Amino acid sequence: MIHHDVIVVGGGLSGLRAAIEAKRAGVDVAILSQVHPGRSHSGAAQGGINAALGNHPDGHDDTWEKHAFDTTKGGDYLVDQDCAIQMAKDAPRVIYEMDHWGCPFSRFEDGRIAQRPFGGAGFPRCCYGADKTGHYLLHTLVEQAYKLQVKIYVEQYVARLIVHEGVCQGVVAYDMIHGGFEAFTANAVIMATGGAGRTYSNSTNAVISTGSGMFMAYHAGVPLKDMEFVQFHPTGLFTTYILMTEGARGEGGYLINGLGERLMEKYAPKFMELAPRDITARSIQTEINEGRGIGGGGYVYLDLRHLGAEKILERLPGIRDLAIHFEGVDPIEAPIPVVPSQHYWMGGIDTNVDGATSMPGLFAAGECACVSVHGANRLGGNSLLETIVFGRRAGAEAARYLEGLTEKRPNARTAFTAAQLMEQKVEELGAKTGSQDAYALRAEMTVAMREHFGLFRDEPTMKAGVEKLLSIKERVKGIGLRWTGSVFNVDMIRTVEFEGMVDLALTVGMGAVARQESRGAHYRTDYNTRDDVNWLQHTLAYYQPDAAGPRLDSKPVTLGPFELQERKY
Amino acid sequence: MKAATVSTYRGGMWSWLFQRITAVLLIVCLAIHLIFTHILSIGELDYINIGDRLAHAGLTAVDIILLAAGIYHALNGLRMVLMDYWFTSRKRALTLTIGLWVVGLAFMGYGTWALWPWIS
Amino acid sequence: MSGKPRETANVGAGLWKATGMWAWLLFRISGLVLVFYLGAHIIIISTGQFGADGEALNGFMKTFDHPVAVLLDLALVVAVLYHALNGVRIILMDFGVGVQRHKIIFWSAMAVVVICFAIFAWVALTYIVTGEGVTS
Amino acid sequence: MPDIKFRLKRQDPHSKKNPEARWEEYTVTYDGENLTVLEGLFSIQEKFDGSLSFRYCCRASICGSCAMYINGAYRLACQTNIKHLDTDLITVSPMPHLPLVKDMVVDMDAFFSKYEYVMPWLIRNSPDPEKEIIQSPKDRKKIDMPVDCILCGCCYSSCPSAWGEENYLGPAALLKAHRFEVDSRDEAGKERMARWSNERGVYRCHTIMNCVEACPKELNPTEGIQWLKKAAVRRKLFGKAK
Repeated sequence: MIHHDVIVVGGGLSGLRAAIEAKRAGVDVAILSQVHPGRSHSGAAQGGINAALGNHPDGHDDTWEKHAFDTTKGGDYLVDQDCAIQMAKDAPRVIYEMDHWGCPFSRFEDGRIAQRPFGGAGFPRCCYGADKTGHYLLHTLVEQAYKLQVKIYVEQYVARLIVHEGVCQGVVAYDMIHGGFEAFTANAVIMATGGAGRTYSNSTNAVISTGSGMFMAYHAGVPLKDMEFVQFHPTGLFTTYILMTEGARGEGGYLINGLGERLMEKYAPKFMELAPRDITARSIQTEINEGRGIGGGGYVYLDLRHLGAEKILERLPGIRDLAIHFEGVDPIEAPIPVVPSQHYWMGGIDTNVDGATSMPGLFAAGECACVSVHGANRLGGNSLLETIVFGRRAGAEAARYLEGLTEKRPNARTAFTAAQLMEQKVEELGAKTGSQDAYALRAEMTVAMREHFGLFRDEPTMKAGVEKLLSIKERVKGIGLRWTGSVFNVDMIRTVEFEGMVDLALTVGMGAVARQESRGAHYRTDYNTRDDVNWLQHTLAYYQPDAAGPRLDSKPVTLGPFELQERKY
Repeated sequence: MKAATVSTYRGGMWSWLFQRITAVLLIVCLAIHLIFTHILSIGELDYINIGDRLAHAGLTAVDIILLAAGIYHALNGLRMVLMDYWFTSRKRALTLTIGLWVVGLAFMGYGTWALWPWIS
Repeated sequence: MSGKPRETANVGAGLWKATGMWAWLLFRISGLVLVFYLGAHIIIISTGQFGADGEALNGFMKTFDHPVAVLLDLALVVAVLYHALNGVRIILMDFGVGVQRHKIIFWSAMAVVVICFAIFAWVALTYIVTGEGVTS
Repeated sequence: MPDIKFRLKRQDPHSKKNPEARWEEYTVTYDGENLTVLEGLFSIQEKFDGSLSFRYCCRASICGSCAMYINGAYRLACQTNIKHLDTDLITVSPMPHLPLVKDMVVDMDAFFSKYEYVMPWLIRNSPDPEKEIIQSPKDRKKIDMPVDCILCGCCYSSCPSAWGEENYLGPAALLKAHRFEVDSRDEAGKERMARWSNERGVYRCHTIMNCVEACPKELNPTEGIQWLKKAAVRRKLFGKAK
């Protein structure tokens, strides 16, 4: 049994930022990560990070109010406006801080941080480092974590929370290198495990983005918020769904349909390719569905050729590499075939503006949390910002929480039992012969999610989807392990995480069926308008151990200075 | 994590730099040495012949430089090789360095002694 | 570096094609050979100090005129030339020249090795065939 | 539907029954167009052998998890499309010269200790400005190459000087040192230099260039190391900071 004051689960941007903040507050903090922090999925972010710095020649009038407004409007007013304002206010400060820590942002001629236009934003306010912003930010934070000597447990798969009398007191983790489960006790746990993109078969996310933090908290009784809002990125590579950054369009790339037209002319004449992601993705999908894909096929082109080799090599070298490696297309010479792909999880663990959840001792930040700054649709460049702003706030809040704590000794017996329970569970899984094929089921689920809860939704399709998910959940009981070895058991991890992913899928499915309106990323062909009278509210999903699906509840949206209006771009 | 376990070395720039400087000296001097002994007087190498050449102050200087630079370059190079395979820890490397300096100085003294009768 | 034009998407040349590694391996071997030669050279020349008027040294020198010895000498010349010119390449890289194009520089250096060796070989072979030096 | 044969080097040192290294072959069917080595490994793990272990994460060649030795070269499994290998026999083994954990998983602890040892973070003595630290595009260009390093470990595994844990900090760690020393915002004095300017650091680099061959991101660690060597001379002999 290992004890730390604060344990951060996940070593991505938000986890690292939270750990750094807690460490700077003088708290004993440790990071548990399934991969080395430098390998986290945050590193795959490309385009940039929003902050109203006003460095761009066209952006001198930019302010945090405008940033908050764009965020709120982009999120189709499901945004808690106080949180969005807090994020926009904090943004410049955290960006400057990253710069002081050595983040290699690209620069304007005058030596200031470069900014580019991004989707749904009234000003060019997206700070970037070529097209590898996530990678640069991530490595900068890893370096700071090393500098501050934050204790990092690498390759620990966290499998469950330790909850004692309703208070979170640590986690149980599987040590992938040495084998075996270990209880890590703590007075505060910060979840920063990222999204659940892998519940979809057409995801841009990393293979480890399974939403493990979400389902751990969910199983422990913490509600998940707004799970039906799943973002589809307009441009993933056609065959592999690997992300082609919005920055490519921010730099001036075109979306071309099968007729050779810039397809966004019809859907967002003012913002063109830089409309918010939900609108752009639906536009592309509409073109494809109506037979105007390239050659009538299932994709459209992202055309960068007119930008010229120099600009592509300077601003979008990573995009070019990915297109060459994974699609065999050099964007300097040919357009890139792209298709909308699952990209981001607007929903997540319900937290307040400081990352605190309804469970004492449990905090969450980043994509696995839902502070509700993204509402129904996230704007490009806000996710990196969210991780850093709310990672920082969660770290500070956890340190504050520790100060106010009277009883600082986690219950050893509960922790021990939790670890034992996990061992038992794996033993049971291993003992089963496995009447069901876990991987076939997984494939079935991801395809069902894609087909039934994609860009366009309607009642019959979704209900059929929920039926499928329920049947999968039933069959999950029959899966077993193929290998029971102790060291680096990929099979065990993938099986355990799959069980949780099914529950997450159900929260998406049932939440989507319930919400009878179209808002942001949740677009229903049978209720194709926004219904502010009945549905301007967050969905909360509670885990029910003895029922298949979640119990749904609602929570009002915090409104603020920005008046509700129709979204037009 | 455990950077503390990475053992520390100090210095190395000078030996690296001198290896380069002696290399340049060797290339120049060795070219002269080889041309005079193996192209201009191939088949005529004997005690008298060597003495004739060493009577020129310039060629004497070349040979003395060759001796010094050669020994430094050779032994430092040998040290580099050995440090990769056996003398890996800092302690062993230090022993090796001292040992090679003793060997090198001995050879330098011996070599100068051997050339001395021709020169004088 | 991603801006570099690329023929295929197949990154990774494979170590068996790693010119630099073979160059370095030969560099080490030739270096070791030369270290031993230097020791031997000093000792042989020092025999000039033994016996009257360098009898011992002259005895050695006679054996070195044997064709086989001359051929061995040529091998030594190869080692010296290789070590010298690869060394030039390495020093150039220390100055930052050719870190990107080290292979081209390596093969150019090898061309110089071949030319210099040809001169030595021509002199030596003439000596072996005619039994005396070309210059005398 | 062409078949592709995977030849994998398997070893589980912890196994009581069979701790020895062995080669195992699997046949994977694919559509003839798109199959990366990583996807191949996944399908083997899913369909044939649940005990296969390998690292994976982003599958878009940015995280550096899946560096392996594939068909005689260091490659990222996710980045290697089988059709570019021009063969239907794919031989995969873990990165050589590193301690093995299991199958394709190697122990990277030493690698990261050495990375930490060179103090890979920005060191500043002057107080931070209110806004960003001004850096000209020209100065930014100097760190273009080293900041793209994904710490996959290919260079470290390929470098003959680093074969042997005690020997050498390795190309990746030194490239990191270079990345900060060359950064115009960095104000480190001797403290970082003492870590790399020694015979476990830059002077152990014999410009073998294997790291350049191995790097899946086509970086040039040697360039960085050579820059450091020159910087050391500049600082010691001429007292210049950069």
